Amino acid sequence: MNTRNRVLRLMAVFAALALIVSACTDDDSGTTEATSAPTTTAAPTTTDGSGTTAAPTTAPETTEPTETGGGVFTTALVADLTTNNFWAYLDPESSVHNGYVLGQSHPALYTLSIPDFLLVPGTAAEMPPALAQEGENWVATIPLREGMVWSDGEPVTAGDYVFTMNTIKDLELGSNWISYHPFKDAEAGTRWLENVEAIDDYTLKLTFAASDNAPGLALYQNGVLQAPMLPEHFWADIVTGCMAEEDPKACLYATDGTGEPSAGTDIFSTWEPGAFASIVANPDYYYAGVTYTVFDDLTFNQAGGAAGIDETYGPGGSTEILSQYADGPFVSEVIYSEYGGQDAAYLAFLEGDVDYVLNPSGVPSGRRDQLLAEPGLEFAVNPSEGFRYLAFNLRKSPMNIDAFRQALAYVIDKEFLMNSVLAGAGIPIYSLVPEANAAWYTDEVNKWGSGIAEGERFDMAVQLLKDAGFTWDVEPLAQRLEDDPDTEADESLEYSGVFTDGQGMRTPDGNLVPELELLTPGPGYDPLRSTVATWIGVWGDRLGIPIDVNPTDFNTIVDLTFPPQEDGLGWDMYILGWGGGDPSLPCTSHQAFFGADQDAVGFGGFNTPGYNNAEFEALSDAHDLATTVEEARGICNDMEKNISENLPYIVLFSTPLTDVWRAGVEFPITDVLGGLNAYPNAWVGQVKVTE
Amino acid sequence: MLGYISKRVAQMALLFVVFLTLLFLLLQAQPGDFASQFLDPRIPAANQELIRQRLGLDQGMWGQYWTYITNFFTGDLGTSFMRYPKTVWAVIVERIPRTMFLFTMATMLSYWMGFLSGKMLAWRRGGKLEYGITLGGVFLYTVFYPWFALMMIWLWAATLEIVPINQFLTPDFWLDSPFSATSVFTAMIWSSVLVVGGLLVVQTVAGRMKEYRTQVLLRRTGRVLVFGIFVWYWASSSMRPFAADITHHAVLPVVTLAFIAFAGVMLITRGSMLETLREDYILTARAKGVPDRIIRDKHAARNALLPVVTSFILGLAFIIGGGLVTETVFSWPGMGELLLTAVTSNDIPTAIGTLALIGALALIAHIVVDIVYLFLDPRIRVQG
Amino acid sequence: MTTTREKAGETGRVKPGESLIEVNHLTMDYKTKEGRVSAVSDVTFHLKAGDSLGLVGESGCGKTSVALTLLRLQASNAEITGGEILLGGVNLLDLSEEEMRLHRWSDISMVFQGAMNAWNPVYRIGEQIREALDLHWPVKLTHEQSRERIAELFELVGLPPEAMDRYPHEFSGGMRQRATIAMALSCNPQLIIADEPTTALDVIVQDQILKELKKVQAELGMSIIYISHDIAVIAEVTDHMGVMYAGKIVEYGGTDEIFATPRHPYAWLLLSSTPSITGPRRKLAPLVGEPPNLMKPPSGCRFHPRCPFATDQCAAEEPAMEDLGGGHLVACWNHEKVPVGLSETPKEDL
Amino acid sequence: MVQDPRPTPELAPDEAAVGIDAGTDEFDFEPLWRVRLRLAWEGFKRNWALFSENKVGIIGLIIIGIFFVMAIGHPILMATLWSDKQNIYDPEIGYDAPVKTLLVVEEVTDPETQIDPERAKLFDASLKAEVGDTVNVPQQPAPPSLAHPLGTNPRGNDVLSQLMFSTKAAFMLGLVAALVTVLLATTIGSVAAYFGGITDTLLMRLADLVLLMPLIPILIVLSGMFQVNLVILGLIIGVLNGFGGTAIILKSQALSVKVKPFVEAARVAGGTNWHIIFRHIIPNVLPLSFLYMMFTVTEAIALEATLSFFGLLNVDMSWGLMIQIAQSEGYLLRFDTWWLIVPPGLAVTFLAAAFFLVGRAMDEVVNPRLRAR
Repeated sequence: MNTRNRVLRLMAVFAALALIVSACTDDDSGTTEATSAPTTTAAPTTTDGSGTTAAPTTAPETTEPTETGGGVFTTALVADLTTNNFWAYLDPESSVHNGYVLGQSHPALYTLSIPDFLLVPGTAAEMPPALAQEGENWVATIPLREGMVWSDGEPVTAGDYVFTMNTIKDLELGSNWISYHPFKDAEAGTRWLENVEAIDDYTLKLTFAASDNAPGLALYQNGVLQAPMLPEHFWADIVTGCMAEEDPKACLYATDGTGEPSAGTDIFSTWEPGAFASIVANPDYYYAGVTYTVFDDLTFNQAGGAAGIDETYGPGGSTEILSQYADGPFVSEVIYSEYGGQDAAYLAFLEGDVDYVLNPSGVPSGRRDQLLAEPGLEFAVNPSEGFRYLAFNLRKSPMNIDAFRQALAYVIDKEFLMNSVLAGAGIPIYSLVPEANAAWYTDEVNKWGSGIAEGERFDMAVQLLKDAGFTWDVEPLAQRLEDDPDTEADESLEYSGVFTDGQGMRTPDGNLVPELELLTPGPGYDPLRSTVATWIGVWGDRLGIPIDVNPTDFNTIVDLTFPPQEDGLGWDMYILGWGGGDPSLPCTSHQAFFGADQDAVGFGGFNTPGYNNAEFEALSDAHDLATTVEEARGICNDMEKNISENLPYIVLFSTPLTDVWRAGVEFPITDVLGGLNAYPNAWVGQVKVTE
Repeated sequence: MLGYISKRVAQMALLFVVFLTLLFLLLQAQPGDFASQFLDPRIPAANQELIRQRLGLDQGMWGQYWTYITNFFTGDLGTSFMRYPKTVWAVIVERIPRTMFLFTMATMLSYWMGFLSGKMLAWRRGGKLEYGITLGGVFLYTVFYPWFALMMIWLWAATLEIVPINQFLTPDFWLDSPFSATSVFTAMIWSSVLVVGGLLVVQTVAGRMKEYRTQVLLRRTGRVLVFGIFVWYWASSSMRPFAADITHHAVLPVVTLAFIAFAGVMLITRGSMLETLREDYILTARAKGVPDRIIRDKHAARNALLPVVTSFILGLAFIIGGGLVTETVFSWPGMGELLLTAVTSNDIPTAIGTLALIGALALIAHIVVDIVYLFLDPRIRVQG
Repeated sequence: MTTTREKAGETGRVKPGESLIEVNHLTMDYKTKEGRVSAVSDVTFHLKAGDSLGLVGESGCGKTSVALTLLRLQASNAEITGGEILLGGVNLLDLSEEEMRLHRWSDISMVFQGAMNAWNPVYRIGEQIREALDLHWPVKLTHEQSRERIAELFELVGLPPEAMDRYPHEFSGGMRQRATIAMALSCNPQLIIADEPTTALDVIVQDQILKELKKVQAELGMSIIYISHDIAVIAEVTDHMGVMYAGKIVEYGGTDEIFATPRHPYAWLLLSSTPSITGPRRKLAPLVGEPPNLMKPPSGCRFHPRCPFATDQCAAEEPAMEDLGGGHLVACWNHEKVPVGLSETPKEDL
Repeated sequence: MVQDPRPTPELAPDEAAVGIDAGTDEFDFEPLWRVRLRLAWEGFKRNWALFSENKVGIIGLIIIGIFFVMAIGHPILMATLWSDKQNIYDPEIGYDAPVKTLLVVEEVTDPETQIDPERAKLFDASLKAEVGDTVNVPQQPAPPSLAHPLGTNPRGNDVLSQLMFSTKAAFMLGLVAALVTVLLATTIGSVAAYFGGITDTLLMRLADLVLLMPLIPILIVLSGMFQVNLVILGLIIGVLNGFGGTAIILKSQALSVKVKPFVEAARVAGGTNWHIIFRHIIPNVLPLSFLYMMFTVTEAIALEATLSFFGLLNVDMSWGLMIQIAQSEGYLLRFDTWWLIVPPGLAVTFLAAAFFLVGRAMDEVVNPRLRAR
């Protein structure tokens, strides 16, 4: 009986399996139907064949830039989309992954051109006027374009901007919203922008708070003018409703953003949390088909398209084209397929499930090597905006002695580390602004022995320390090939590569240098940084600086160094990294990192080293007042030199970002600082799929 | 018996409060806070304070603790930090069907396979086959799980391409789906729970029958009926292709999870069976002339079942932990993955909410074990 | 299932007074890693229907091995190297496992020594007896019929019928042993093997149980083989007895006769070391030394290393069973040296 | 009655007692320590005989032996064969960075010596490679070769060297975890069983509490709190195990010892509570403790690897970390570079399995009911 029972049980299992299998086969045919549906409707010419085969044949015909609907672009997200609410996206849910999906749908008065980071009009009709004084205050009157509409047909008006700014202020929205509507005094809640007023539907008047000088670039062009505009007709009632709630902000952020109209290339369409989201082409996109051109004198031109515009900004005159591309949308739909991590996403990419992987950290080196061997893929590599650095606690001895930091800078051989040890996984850098941001980069920073041989830099470092009054029990020495005490030291003799480690190092005031702790993310978190830290330890030991390299949890390092602290003496040195700042005004980051008013101690700012340098403070003040880009650039270059000389940070390296995509996908640009992942909203509407 | 159970429940409730407190203190003691996730030179440092205020991180530890505990027992798990202003509960509810589905399937599969094979192993003790299977079982039991999962992906998804590699559904196929994935998951979980429940009811009702023949008949028709309804439901449901898509994606993680868990069950069953087979009552049964198969299934397996049932119920909490690895490797966004992200990003409410849920599950499991024991082992009934 | 009894009935029931079971030259070894253990060697005894036989000896002398072999329940590493077990003329050793299974309980049942562990803890007492009835009762019994039968059995062994719905752990040791007897009786077997049926019980209960067994045996006319290390128990309940030493029966005969005149030195010493309540007061003789290692049994007579009467011959040659008349058999070269009556003062050199 | 406090896997205390009686019967006043030593040796021999019957346990021991050789082999290799190549074979900072120098050309005719400009940029740190330049393409990770029997990882570290170096760490972790577990669980189990009442309740509820915590998330939390290196991780695992499941199991064992007559005898003889616990109860619980020690080692090794896999431990080098590095560099779900994943994965599995097998074999020694015969 029992045997028969088992047979019965097995049969039941098989029945269930059979059901699943049959359902699966059904499901396969279902899949093709589902995928072919948008293709066939989207393709302007339908052939006799089935939908799937029709798509590729029709694709080449749709190369006319104004024509939308050339297939579907599928891209992988390596983390979940967590909201479809634009308000929430820019505050509590400001993850890059949310930005990938939501970022393109909202217009702003002015935007940055990619890849050259020029300020160009978006909803504004012309370049920003200079601020004029009106009594104590500074004002600007900005005309808006007529004819721009939201995807539900409502016009984009000055009222949308006013509504957005008022909402930021009334609901006290945080994070990114603050940089669009900055505080003058955060404690008191006063804002720089005192009044925002729509004179009519297409004219805006901005009134800044009273001050002696006109607000600089950071506040004006790179601040309030780049604020996104949200559709008042969609949100007004919701915001009003939320104002009545106990926590209006939470209420607003919790609202489902489904159905919000877009004025960007695409409209948010479907979302299956944890699985995928999709956006569809916006047929009413104002800039559809417009061609953007940047000339080598940074003249910018936007022309053509449905709007029929032809506008040129900048000096004009040059005909040498730096970059040029046409605006879309070219694909009918973009599907963001969510994967739990980059490994899964790249595997899906390899299998052909997705055309591209939106991965903020780029293609990891191992994956790259594997993909290089695959046919039908295209690559681009770009420098990243961010950098990894070694920070010193300037509140403690001997880190507060310039020579100490400079000597370390001499012995840290970044070229050797990056090119030999890390085999090209990092790019050695000497300034915070990456070389690729050519407009703001300066080469005139102190590179501390770059390109000089190991022994010689070592000698330079020792000399520097000696000059500063450091002493040793056993002096550190780079041995030479024939270091014969009888003969006089010959400068021409080569270094043997053997070193006598310094011992018993004492500071100029005679104190023994204590063991210094170097906090670094562990090899599990970032093998690059931990490897570099290990080597810094090796080099430090040679100089007689006892460095204890301590792989430490990221959160622990941040906790020790960043939040408001009593004395800030809990650490000596640490290695962390910063992501990109604002490439069109990079030195605002410098102010945040090194400004005396940004000290982590007490204030809880980002100036962890406790850098307080009069020259830098003066530069910082000047930077706040700069109203032209040229002016700001000069100041920024000086800041870079100041930092590279005084070394509150030793900038270590940045990483190249590799992008890879399936041939047949065409991006408007591929050479851009930070790679394709840095500004996906600038190209997601322009991407073409020809296969 | 009721008194016994209520005493246990009271003990458990007290334990749970201690557990929550401990969790809270542990998570609070972690370095860094959630605001550290928002270090950005483009955003003024003052924003950090705003975030701390918004999340209540400025209240001080005991203030936060008091708020948390009082809210917890009014059913408010608080607001998730990383998904602000979503409540923790909403975040968990979004994830739970996916995890539930994954591990109800894996658990049922693993216990079914494990118990049957463990029983056989003990019965056929000493053979070469037993040796091989035991070694294989130990290998599976101690295998480095993430690694094993990778190898499974490599074999079944990357090389043989029988199953999809990751995600829990095919986005293309679901673009125009009239159902949300959650509703499909829920339907699938309910139907499988009902099948198991139905089978249990059939088993119990049949067991109550006095005549052996009626028992057999009832059991057979009952099973056919239960499976029949299941098959009929899904055959007629318009959700079927979507459920099939999810099932197709779930095969690999379920099988992998089941393989790992199966080995443990098998080893436990084997040990338990071996001990049972040495009992005198097995000799009695043989002396009574009871056929071997019945000795194995009725006399030995029934007694050997006790530790297996214990491990089954107590293991439920473990599976969520194991799910953490599974979900990460197979990129299946469920509770385990949520827990991992919450813990690593200092999202205290979400982390506690998830851990508390697991803890509550484990506690309930403890009580269920006690009650199940009351039924399975008559020796305990008296003590209660 | 309903036909089990018919199948088992091939041997048929043996009439009282006729030979029920004949064990001839039964020899069994255990195979172990270290070598073969000769657990039972050349054991021969006969039992008539309705009679009772006692097997007595120190622990480890092979009593239980013999008992289990009768049911063919010997351990899996046991190997029967010779001899036969005839039950009503059928050699049980020739039967297939399935045929043997049908003989169990219907013809031979057993009362195990550890009554506590003999019951499956998760089933009711009644259910476990019913299982035997289902398997072996001549006709298929309905639920009510089997309950009736169990109630009958319970009454027979002095248990309240409602106790059948209880679980084993709810029984006291004595009750459990009675239930064990009830289960052994359930299918009206021709032979019951009682392996240390009373060892774990206190003396009063022990006595009750033994009386019960004796009574039941008399009523139902079945045969019983008692196995015990306690010679007093054997004396109380058996007609015949065999004294086992190191896997062999060294003396066999009527219980009274052996008690009166033990002829084997081992039996003599065994009896001497047991206090008697009824007999004359005497000093007890200790049995010195330990039973031999059966992996390497002593040459010749297995008892000779411990035997006070041992001669060179004993170590060299194995004594055969010698009939002293009246069915009193003994295997000893020097049985005439054994004093009549029990030893009162043990020899110094023992 | 003389009791035997030896921490040997002696089974029944009564047996030991009988043994001593037998020894003193001969009126040969053998010193007590010698008696103990001899008994310990005999006990060991007896248990070894039982243990060695179990091939599974022997297999486990052999595997452990192989790993042990690997662990002590590393420093030996570093001092001998690799002594002048420490910069290559050092598991942390050593690297072997062979490069292939390729000429950048428009049209690649020979992929062995040439590369197209687009790809060349991928390998040029300055991202400026143009036609006519040469670029160095690193040959990392390198497949197994004579110089690197298990190849190198993406950082150019020798995989074999890392594998061997990490073995020591794995043993140390397992040892610490196991010792702490045994120490805690035995004491707690014995104390709870012996005193009963409120002590028992408190300790057992504590155990329940520990059991409520899913191990991996809790370890993630703790690894954030402490600077978790392998020793501390071992301590944490040991403490969690010692207060949790193992304590419960050992308590039930201690309970069965507590009711043995010799404990009663010791009490009657006036032994203090602690004396009885440490001299009579604990020695008899220890065999089972050793068993759970083995299982703890298994668990600890697997946990370390899992945590490292998630990148949550700050250790210098471990098997889990080796896999993690491969993962963070994007070598995880690609299977042509198997030498990055397979050796550490198998090492974790085999060492964990080996201790488990030994544990199972010990189980059959300690628990006679599991024995074949």
